[in-house]
Formats: sequence, structure tokens, C-alpha cells
Amino acid sequence: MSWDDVCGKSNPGVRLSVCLGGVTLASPVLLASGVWPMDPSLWPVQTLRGVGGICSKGLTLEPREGNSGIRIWETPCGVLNSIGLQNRGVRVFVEEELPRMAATGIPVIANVAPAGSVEMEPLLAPLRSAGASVVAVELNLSCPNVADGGMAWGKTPEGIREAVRAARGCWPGPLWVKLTPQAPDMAAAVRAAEDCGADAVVVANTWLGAAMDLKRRRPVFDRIVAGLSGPAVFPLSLRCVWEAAEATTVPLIGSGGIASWENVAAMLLAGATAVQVGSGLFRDLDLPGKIVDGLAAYTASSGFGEISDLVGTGRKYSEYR
Amino acid sequence: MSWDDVCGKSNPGVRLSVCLGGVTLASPVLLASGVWPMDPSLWPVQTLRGVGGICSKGLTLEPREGNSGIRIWETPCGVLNSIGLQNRGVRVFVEEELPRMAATGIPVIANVAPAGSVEMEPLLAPLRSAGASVVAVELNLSCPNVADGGMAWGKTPEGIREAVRAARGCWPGPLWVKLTPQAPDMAAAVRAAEDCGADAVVVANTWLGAAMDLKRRRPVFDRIVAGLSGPAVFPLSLRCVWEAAEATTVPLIGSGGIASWENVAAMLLAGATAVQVGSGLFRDLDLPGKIVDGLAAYTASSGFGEISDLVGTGRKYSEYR
Amino acid sequence: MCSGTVEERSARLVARTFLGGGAARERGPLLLELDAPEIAAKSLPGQFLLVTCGEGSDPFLLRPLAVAGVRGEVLSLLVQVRGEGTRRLAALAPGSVLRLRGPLGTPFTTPKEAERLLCIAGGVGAAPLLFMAERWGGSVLLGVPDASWEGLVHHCVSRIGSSKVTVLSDDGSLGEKGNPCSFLASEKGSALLAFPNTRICACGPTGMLAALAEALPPSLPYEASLETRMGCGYGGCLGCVVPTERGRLRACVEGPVFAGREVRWHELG
Amino acid sequence: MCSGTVEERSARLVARTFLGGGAARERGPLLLELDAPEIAAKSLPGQFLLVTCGEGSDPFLLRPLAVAGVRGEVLSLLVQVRGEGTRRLAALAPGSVLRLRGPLGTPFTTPKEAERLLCIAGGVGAAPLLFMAERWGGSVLLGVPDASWEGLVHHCVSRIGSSKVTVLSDDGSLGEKGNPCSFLASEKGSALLAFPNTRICACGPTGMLAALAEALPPSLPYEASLETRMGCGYGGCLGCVVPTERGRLRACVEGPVFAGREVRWHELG
Ligand SMILES: Cc1cc2nc3c(=O)[nH]c(=O)nc-3n(C[C@H](O)[C@H](O)[C@H](O)COP(=O)(O)OP(=O)(O)OC[C@H]3O[C@@H](n4cnc5c(N)ncnc54)[C@H](O)[C@@H]3O)c2cc1C
Ligand SMILES: Cc1cc2nc3c(=O)[nH]c(=O)nc-3n(C[C@H](O)[C@H](O)[C@H](O)COP(=O)(O)OP(=O)(O)OC[C@H]3O[C@@H](n4cnc5c(N)ncnc54)[C@H](O)[C@@H]3O)c2cc1C
Ligand SMILES: Cc1cc2nc3c(=O)[nH]c(=O)nc-3n(C[C@H](O)[C@H](O)[C@H](O)COP(=O)(O)O)c2cc1C
Ligand SMILES: Cc1cc2nc3c(=O)[nH]c(=O)nc-3n(C[C@H](O)[C@H](O)[C@H](O)COP(=O)(O)O)c2cc1C
Ligand code: FES
Ligand code: FES
Repeated sequence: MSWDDVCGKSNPGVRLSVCLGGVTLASPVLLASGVWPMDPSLWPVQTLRGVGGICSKGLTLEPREGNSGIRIWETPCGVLNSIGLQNRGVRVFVEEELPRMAATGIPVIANVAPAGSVEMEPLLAPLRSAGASVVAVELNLSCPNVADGGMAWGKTPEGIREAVRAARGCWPGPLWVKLTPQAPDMAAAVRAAEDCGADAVVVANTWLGAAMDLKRRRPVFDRIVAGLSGPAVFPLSLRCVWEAAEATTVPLIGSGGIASWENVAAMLLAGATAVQVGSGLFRDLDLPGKIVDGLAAYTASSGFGEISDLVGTGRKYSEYR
Repeated sequence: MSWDDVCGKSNPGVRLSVCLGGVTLASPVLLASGVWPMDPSLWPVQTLRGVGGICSKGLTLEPREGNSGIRIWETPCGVLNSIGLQNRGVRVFVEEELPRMAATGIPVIANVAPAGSVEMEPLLAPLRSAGASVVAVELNLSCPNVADGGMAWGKTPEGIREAVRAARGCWPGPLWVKLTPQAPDMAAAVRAAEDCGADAVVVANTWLGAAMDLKRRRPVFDRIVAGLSGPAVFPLSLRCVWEAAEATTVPLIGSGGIASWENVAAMLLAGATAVQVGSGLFRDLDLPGKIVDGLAAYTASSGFGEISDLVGTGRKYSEYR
Repeated sequence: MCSGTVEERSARLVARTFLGGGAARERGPLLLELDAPEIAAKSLPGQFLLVTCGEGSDPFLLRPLAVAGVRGEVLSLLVQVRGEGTRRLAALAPGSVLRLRGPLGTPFTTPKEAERLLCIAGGVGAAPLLFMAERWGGSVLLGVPDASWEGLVHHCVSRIGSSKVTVLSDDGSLGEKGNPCSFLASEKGSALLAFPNTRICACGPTGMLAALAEALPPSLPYEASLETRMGCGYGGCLGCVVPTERGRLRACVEGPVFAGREVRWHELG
Repeated sequence: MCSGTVEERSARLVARTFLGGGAARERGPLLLELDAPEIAAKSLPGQFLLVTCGEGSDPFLLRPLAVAGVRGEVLSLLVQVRGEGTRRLAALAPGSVLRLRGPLGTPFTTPKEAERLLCIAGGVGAAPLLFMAERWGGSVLLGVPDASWEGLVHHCVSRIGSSKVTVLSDDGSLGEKGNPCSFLASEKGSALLAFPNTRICACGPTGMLAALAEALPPSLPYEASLETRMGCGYGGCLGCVVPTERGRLRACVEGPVFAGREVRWHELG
């Protein structure tokens, strides 16, 4: 199965491809970091229809075994996770995992989670050596599930600037920055990323939540807090995308709660160029295909020829505030 | 129907009452501001069982007609609202509405939404004159649906300090401060309220969200953003309560997404002394009664004699972070 | 003191009848009959209920539906499938248990003895008007899009008699070609309106209701039942307000029936 | 390249049988039979499915359930009602359509010719083991709490024959008094284990599985199927990991069947 097979077939007449900060993808629907196996032999094939790219698990310099205790907890229309960046480290990724993923023909985006600026160069060096197999680096400034780096960085424009500058210095290719919705000012956050050279900004990672175990009379998660995703958060992430689009011209990638083509259309109307689908796959392995079908029909019925013509069309309304 | 009738009957053996910053309430379950009519002749009687107090609509100095356009929008396990503080003004409240509400015997909390510090005295003066009919003032620093005052104030510790100080200066009775979850640092926010004399802190108001109308190709709401409430946000508000409890000894009132006694138990275990139920009433008019029944049974099965014995018992776990 | 008459109760679905023809069957309208003695006894024409459309919290909100009739302890609803909630509702098998909140809202004004009631319905807007005509007598002008609505027409006829129902369809495939507004502008329609002491009740698409407010002679009493999104249904949330000459009024308390000329139609979405 | 064998498909519920007695009826276990030819054909004992338990997004996650048997195109599940999801699942009428994702996970090791299979089940943990014993022969040691589990016992007996099933109950009301661990410590149990070339497969409460890891002679091959919370089921989210001597391994890929002595039982919640 090649990239051409999995994208674009079902919707003649409407062009699905999008251009995203220097990268052209066959579809605006990406698989979000952390929900897709690094081993293609495990990939449910039906999910690949409509997928424009796949984000790797959050990669760290050294292998990590992730968090102890319960890692997944269901909530109303959502899910809390506390995985804690379990991964085999960037070198195993480049040597073993990436070649197999890249061989499928589907563009791979490397999601990296440095613990601090000093880790940036050693973390990105192996990816540089991987050449064209990595179509973009997605800098994760937003993981709520680890104590070091991660979200703390992404909450302030200063932290974002420091991290993006460091990454920009050692990654010449397309650089995406994944923000945290815990950033109190989305506009400032996205501008900080733009100023320091981000080619696209992902809005956003999971929302900080918690759960209590009434039987054990303690927090469900060993780290107490965890990241909320799923349909529950969609109205929140859509608002973040709206605010980000208000502040930047850098392409935006919407993420958070997408579970239907209508959600994606809303994201595009609000100003996103592409989206990432994460927990939605937990419920529906056909989601990407359904999204591109629905989007193509909506695009056509709106009188447009390309999905990307939808981008920002919901922003013309100006009677607000 | 008196206050005694509506509370405490169904759970002999377990004491339901809570003490909340100088106010004793027959039950820890309050009806949140903005979801309950100011006219008792409209009150569905079955809802009153288990209710410890009722928060008024957000009161402003002058009458307000609220926002135009769509005001309510359903989301997965939640609801976005953009009411915009429609109310008849504090003077009509004190003269017409409050006497009728107070006559039911159920404690009334006056939720006030000043547009700025200068409004504080004229807004609170009529309430002072109302005497014991108002058991507490709830200072709303968190309404996301108006352009003036409201949330902007509540986002920074400085804003909170200014507002609470002003209110404290002209309201000698119990003062509750309702925070916004958009405050980036819950601990700092709650400490700011405490420092300036809040007797209890409500954590928290609605979450800023948005929705897109695909048919009209514009935001659903005239003001674009709106407040998200309902079960979807429960994991988020529970996390806020946890963080707030970490930072303060002032009694906390949990609010956001409560739809079951389990949710309330989780809030109490996390450190809340009481809770407010809002959108949960949209789905279930028996909710307060069900909550106190479930809580009483859980309290008893935990070996406690009072619901308030549960407060903070989920915090003893210390292996975190 | 707290004298609210609104109740929320469980009710069993005793019968479900698809009125839509052919491919439109699943879309409705459907007739749902519920065993709801307490709420049925209190309901008046023009009032409505909030109805759950499934378990769990998704969909979260209850759906507003007009009381379409009361026969003994059985309350009936006429439902058109428009989105996910009504789709789920239509999929419930008889025997299922729903939660009902109601009766809600202000009913249509009871006609005075001397008054002659003319009910103007657009599609499933027939729901409250059938209850109205059944209770107080009067005739019904029913506008529908096309022949797939035949089942609704039959239902109306069976309930209030064929002599009392005038049917209009957009494509002329049922009754006369046209809609209530075009009909009233015709000679026959004018004659109908000229009848002394006529009182008009209407329910249907907002465009139709607004057009009627323009078109009807100002001397005729005209009440219209409106649709808005709702949160609570009991007057608490102010989510359902309608812009009127008297300010923004709650569709669930002051409405859903409004004096047609009081509504600021142009301000409605 | 992308050679994943996991599929997600719709399947019709063809039969639902309550195995629980009396008041426990609704709690289960229930036998659900689904028309799922493609997934049935690929499933091996020890593998499991993720199953939707209703429409909408609440409950959001699919529920992991072991494949309890395959007969032609019909795949069966044994479900115990523990929370909201399984309650909804148990309430689905035959004819309902579910989504199934599977087959997932690594099955039990296929016994070698010379091996004698002993399946140790706690309650509804019987599900994968019935499939195992049916496919490869072998006997089953089934521990249940009390007589309300009689239906499950009958079901086991009807599938693999009464001579192959040893029943134990906590209160002695069914079979012998005791549980699999106490039984294996008894004389009769030791005899069973002393049989040469015995291979043990177990599924049930974590406490039982951990106790077996302690109690069983280290020379006996011992595999246990574990329960953990799951997100994706296909190895993507790492939400389901089990602490083992080889690190944190996914219950949905490397498991749910693990070498019993490899699991770090004391680290499990
Ligand atoms: C007082 C009143 C009486 C009504 N009586 C009837 C009736 O007798 N028969 C009938 O078929 N329909 C009636 N309606 C309209 C009916 O409530 C909507 O069609 C229904 O709520 C749509 O729900 P959905 O889940 O199918 O659509 P969705 O679009 O999926 O609903 C999403 C949300 O929007 C709300 N919503 C969507 N459309 C409307 C609408 N037109 N009016 C109000 N809320 C809406 C829903 O209630 C829900 O909260 C009435 C509405 C009101 C206000
Ligand atoms: C590989 C595997 C095979 C299983 N096979 C069976 C079987 O054949 N028959 C059977 O009755 N049960 C089986 N279980 C357990 C079953 O998955 C849970 O009982 C069920 O998920 C509970 O869902 P609920 O909605 O009723 O409970 P809730 O507590 O409401 O569920 C909330 C969330 O927690 C998860 N959860 C709760 N308890 C468990 C648990 N014990 N294991 C895994 N997830 C849990 C749910 O899946 C859901 O995501 C199996 C579990 C696993 C992991
Ligand atoms: C189980 C799980 C693991 C995740 N791991 C990562 C990660 O390693 N790196 C990252 O940037 N985001 C991670 N995320 C966040 C997702 O990529 C996505 O941004 C988020 O879940 C919101 O989207 P959704 O609602 O579609 O899931 C993870 C999410 C989940 C649910
Ligand atoms: C329709 C609506 C109106 C509200 N109006 C107010 C208000 O006037 N003042 C206020 O402090 N909070 C207001 N709120 C917030 C609620 O009081 C509550 O804090 C919030 O909805 C979260 O709780 P919930 O999920 O239980 O609804 C309103 C909420 C809703 C849904
Ligand atoms: S629906 Fe809440 S006031 Fe009308
Ligand atoms: S459930 Fe996602 S990796 Fe196992």
C-alpha cells in the first residue's frame, strides 16, 4: 500500500492536498503523536485511508519507560492519559523504527520532547542524519505528563522562544511547534513560535486534568494530573485555534477532540490548515477516511475545488466582541 | 416547603451540613449561578431536595439584556453558553426577587459581576441593605461572556487582589470569590483571593470555548467565544480544585461538570468543602437529591459520620510528582 | 412559595408510528405515544416538554418537543428527525423509558366562546396545533413540502376531521399547490380571514411565522409558537430568549407562544 | 509493509443469553453471540476484541473482551457487568449492531502435542480459557464466588464436557469449597500438577494470577491473561502496559497473555 493509494482516491474533483510550511501533504489529516504504533506491522490498514502524515511518539534523547500506575482513564466524552513519553529513544527511532515507517510511503513527522535546551542538539542530530525520511520535526513543548521540560516550557512566550530558537539552530528542515493549551495567552504563544522560526504551529496538546479513585481514596494517576483529550475538549481547542489564527500567519494545525469531518471543517474555517487526530482513533479506525470524504463533499458543496480553500473562511464574520 | 424539608431527611445517621467560611449550610450542594430562576414560582420542587443554597444570576449595577444571537450550543458531554449576564439589576433583585427567594427558607448567595472597582460600592450597597437575606456574596471574576470586567480581572493575581480588596471594603459579610479556570496559575489565583479576605473560593467558572456554524460559515456565537460547562469539563475542574487546595486553607467550592455523587465525592476528596451544580440540572432535575443520597452512603461506608469528614481525604497520598 | 408545576418523570414509550412515506420514513414525522399520566393531565396546547434522547451524557441536552395531544394518560409527540438527538429518539423501540420534563411554557390563549380558531401549521409545526384544534375546535391550514408528508396529513385528518383541514404543498403533490402565506393571499384565503372573530395560532418555520406577522390583518389576534435552543426549560438559564418589543423573553416561560406582532422577527437568527 | 491484521467492523448481535441466576441475572455473566465472520476466522484463544457499548461518545472508550469462542461465523463473548459500559452492552437487544476491533493481542501458546493443558479460570476469566480448551483440549479449573454462577458452570460443562471441568466456589455452594489456589495446594490439586508435561493457562482476578505465579512449581509453563485499561488496542497509545522483567509491555500487543513469572505482580495496581 503506497501513499497514493491511501489518500485522495475517494474524492475525485476536490483536491485534498495541503501545503504546510514547506511540506506538501496529500491530506490535511495527520495522525497525532502518541496514538499510533512505531511498528507498521501493527498498523490497522483501514485507518490509513485519508492520512496525510504520521507523527511519531514523543522522542527523547534516552529511552524512557514512562509513568507507573494507571495510564488511561475514561472521562465523559474523553480520556485522560499519563503515558509519560515511554519511547525507545531517538537513536533507536532513527535506526530501527523510522526506516520501517518511512518505507510505507506515508510522510513521517518526528515528535521530539527535549528535557531542556541542552538536549536539543543531541536529540535533533540523529534526525538530521535521517535525511528526507523525516518530513518535519514537531517540537513538543506541551507534554503534561513528565516533570522535566515539556509543558513548563510551553506556558510562557519566553520559554517558547528559548526552545524554538534552540531547535531552529540545529534543525534546518521544516519545524513545527506543538503548544500546550495551558499557555494562558494563545496569541502570544503562537507569535513567540513564529518569531523564532516555526514553520507551522500545532494547537494544541492535551488539557491538564485529574481523576480521583473513590475506592482507593487517592488520585487515579501516580502523577495526579494527566492530559485530557477526546471530543470533550473540542470546543476548547477550536477556541485556541481561533485565537492563534488571529495572531499569526504561520500555518496552524488543529488538535484536540477531533472525531468527525464536521470538527475538521470547523477547525479549517477557524483558520487551521491541517489537523491531527488522536484519541478519535480509539473509537473509530475509519476516522481519517470518513473525514476526507466528508470534507471533500463539504468543500464541493461550498463551491470550492480544494479542501484548503476552506481555510479561514469562517473568520470573515466581523461583528464580534 | 421549608429548608428543613428539602435537606437532610433521607440520610439519617450521616450529617450533611457543612461550614463554609462562616456560613453553615444544610448540604454541600449548591445551585450554581445562572441556571436557576429568580422567581420561586418557577422552581421545579423536586430539585430542592438536597440543596444547601442557591446562587443568584450574575447581578450587575444596571439591568442588562445580555447577548444577542445564539446563547446555548450543545457539545460532546457539555454545553457552551453565551448569556452575557442578562439580569434586571441589583436593585430589582433586592426589592423584588430576593425577598421571594429568601422566603422559601433556602439560603441565597448573591452572585455579583461588577464591571470594575468603581462599581463595587454601588453594587454591594443594596445587598448590604438586604441584611440577612443574603448569606454570602459571590464575587464573579470569571464571566467569559461580557467585554467589561469579568474574566479579564480574574486571570491575574493582581486583578484578583484589586477586585477582592474592593469588595472586601464594602461587604462585611461572608465573601466568596469565583475564579476563572482561564487563570493560568490556580494556586496563585486562590492565594490572591485568600490574602485579600475571601472567606471561600469557588473553583471555577466556565471554560473558554468556541463553536463554528458550518451552514452559516461563521462562529455560532456573536461574541465568538463562549463558556463551556457540563461533564466534559469535570476532569479539568477537579484538577483546578486539587491545585487550589494545595495552595490555600480557605474553604473551596468545586464547580464544573458535576453530574453525579461520584463527581462530588471526588471534589471533596480533592479538597473542596462544597460544590455547585449548574448544567447538570439541564439533564437531571433530581441531581441534588441523588448527590446527597450517594454521598451519605459513601460517607457511611467510609466509616465517617459527616459528609465533611471526606474533605481532603484523597490528598494523603504523597508519592506524586 | 416554590409552587413550580414543572416535573421531571420517567415515561414509557407505548407506541411509535412512522408517518413519513417511503425513503422519508426514518426522517419522520413520527408519532410517539407515551404513558405519562401526571404530565399529560397538566399539559395545555402550546406547551412543550424537554425529552431525553438516550442514556449517558451524549447528547447532553434534552430536546424540546411540543405536546401534540393528550388522550387519557397517553401523551403524544410528533417528531421530525433533524439531527442526532431526534434520530436517536426515533430509533427507540416501544417499551423504552424516557425522561420527560414538563409541561413547560405558556400555552396558546384559550379562544373565547365567540372566537373562531384558525391554526396555521408548517410541517411538523402541526404538533401543538393539532392539540389546540382538538381541544378547542377550529380549522387547520397545513403546509408541507411534498407528498412524502402524506402520513402527517392523514394523521391530522384522522384527528380533527377532513372538513377542518386545508392542505397545501410546495410542489402541489398534496392538496393545493402553495404554502399558508400564498394561500392566505389568495381569494379563498382572504375569505377565510374575513370571517369575524378569527383568532390565529401558528407554528412552523420562522420564515413562515414572520411572513404571517407581516401579512395578517393587524386586527386579527395572532399567536406564534417559536423554536429556540434551550438549556433548562424552566426559566433558569436564559439561553432560550426571543427578542421582542418587551425585551428578550424566555421561550420556555414567557413563550414558546408569543404575540406574533411582538416578536422582533428580523433579529432572529 | 503495513501488514496489520487488526480490523474494525460492524457486527450484529445474534443472541444474548443470561447465565447469571436470580437477582444476579443482569450482572451476568452473559453470553453474547455475534455474526462476525472475518474476525472470527482470525481469532485465536487468548486474543481479545475492543467493543463499542453504545452510540455517541459517552462512554468514549471501547471495552476489551476476550474472544470466548468461535463457531463458524459466530464469535462469542462472555461479559460480566462491572460498570456503565458493560451494563449498556448487556442491555443491547439481539439485532443490535456493534463495532468490533480485533483480533487483538498475543494468544496463549499453542500446546505441543505432548503437553497436557490445564486452564485455571476465576469467574468470567473463563472466557478465553473455554476457547482454549475447546480448541486444544485440556481441563478447566473454575473458581466462582457462589451459586449465582451456576449458569456459567453449566455453560462450561456444556462446551467442554463435565469430566473436564472442576468447579470450586468460595462458599462451597457449587462444586467444592475453595478457590483454584487452595485447590492446587490440596492433595488432589498437587496430583493434578504432578502430571507430566502440564502447561498452565490462567485468567481471572489479578490476585489469583499473582498467587499462582508464587504457588505453581517453577518447572511448569505458566501463562496468564491480564486485564488493564486500554485506549487503542493496536499498540499505539502505550496506555495498557504491564510491568514485566522485560520492561513495560503492552497488554494489547505483547499481552494480554504473559509468561506468568515474567510479570512484576507487586507493581500492578
Ligand atoms: C418549544 C419547542 C417545541 C418544539 N416542538 C417540536 C415538535 O413538536 N416536533 C419536532 O419535531 N420538533 C420540535 N421542536 C424542534 C426540536 O426541538 C428540534 O428539531 C430538536 O431539538 C433538534 O434536535 P436534534 O438533536 O435532532 O438536532 P441537533 O441539531 O443535533 O441538535 C443540537 C442541539 O440544538 C438544539 N436544536 C437544534 N435544532 C433546534 C430547533 N429547531 N429548535 C430548538 N432546538 C434546536 C437541540 O435541541 C440540541 O440541543 C420544538 C422546538 C421548541 C423550542
Ligand atoms: C484483554 C482483556 C480481556 C478481557 N476479557 C473480558 C471478558 O472476556 N469478559 C469480561 O466480562 N471482562 C473482560 N475484561 C474486563 C473488561 O474489559 C472490563 O470489565 C470492562 O472494560 C469494564 O467496563 P465498564 O464500562 O463496565 O466499567 P467501568 O469501570 O465503568 O469502565 C471505565 C473504564 O475502565 C476500563 N476498565 C474498567 N475495569 C476494567 C478491567 N477490569 N479491565 C480493563 N479495563 C477496565 C473500561 O474499559 C473503561 O475504559 C477483559 C479485559 C481485558 C484487558
Ligand atoms: C495516549 C496519548 C499519548 C500521547 N502522547 C503524545 C506525545 O508523545 N507527544 C505529543 O506531542 N502529544 C501526545 N499526545 C497528544 C496528542 O498528540 C494530541 O495532541 C491530543 O491527544 C489531543 O488530540 P485528540 O483529542 O485528538 O487526542 C498523546 C495523546 C494521547 C491520548
Ligand atoms: C447558562 C449558564 C449561565 C451562567 N451564568 C453565570 C453567572 O451569571 N454567574 C456566574 O458566576 N456563573 C455563571 N455560570 C457558570 C456556572 O455557575 C458554573 O460555574 C459553570 O457552569 C460550571 O458548572 P457546571 O458544569 O455544573 O455547569 C453560568 C453557567 C451556565 C451554563
Ligand atoms: S431554556 Fe433555560 S431559560 Fe429557557
Ligand atoms: S491499548 Fe493502546 S497500546 Fe495497548
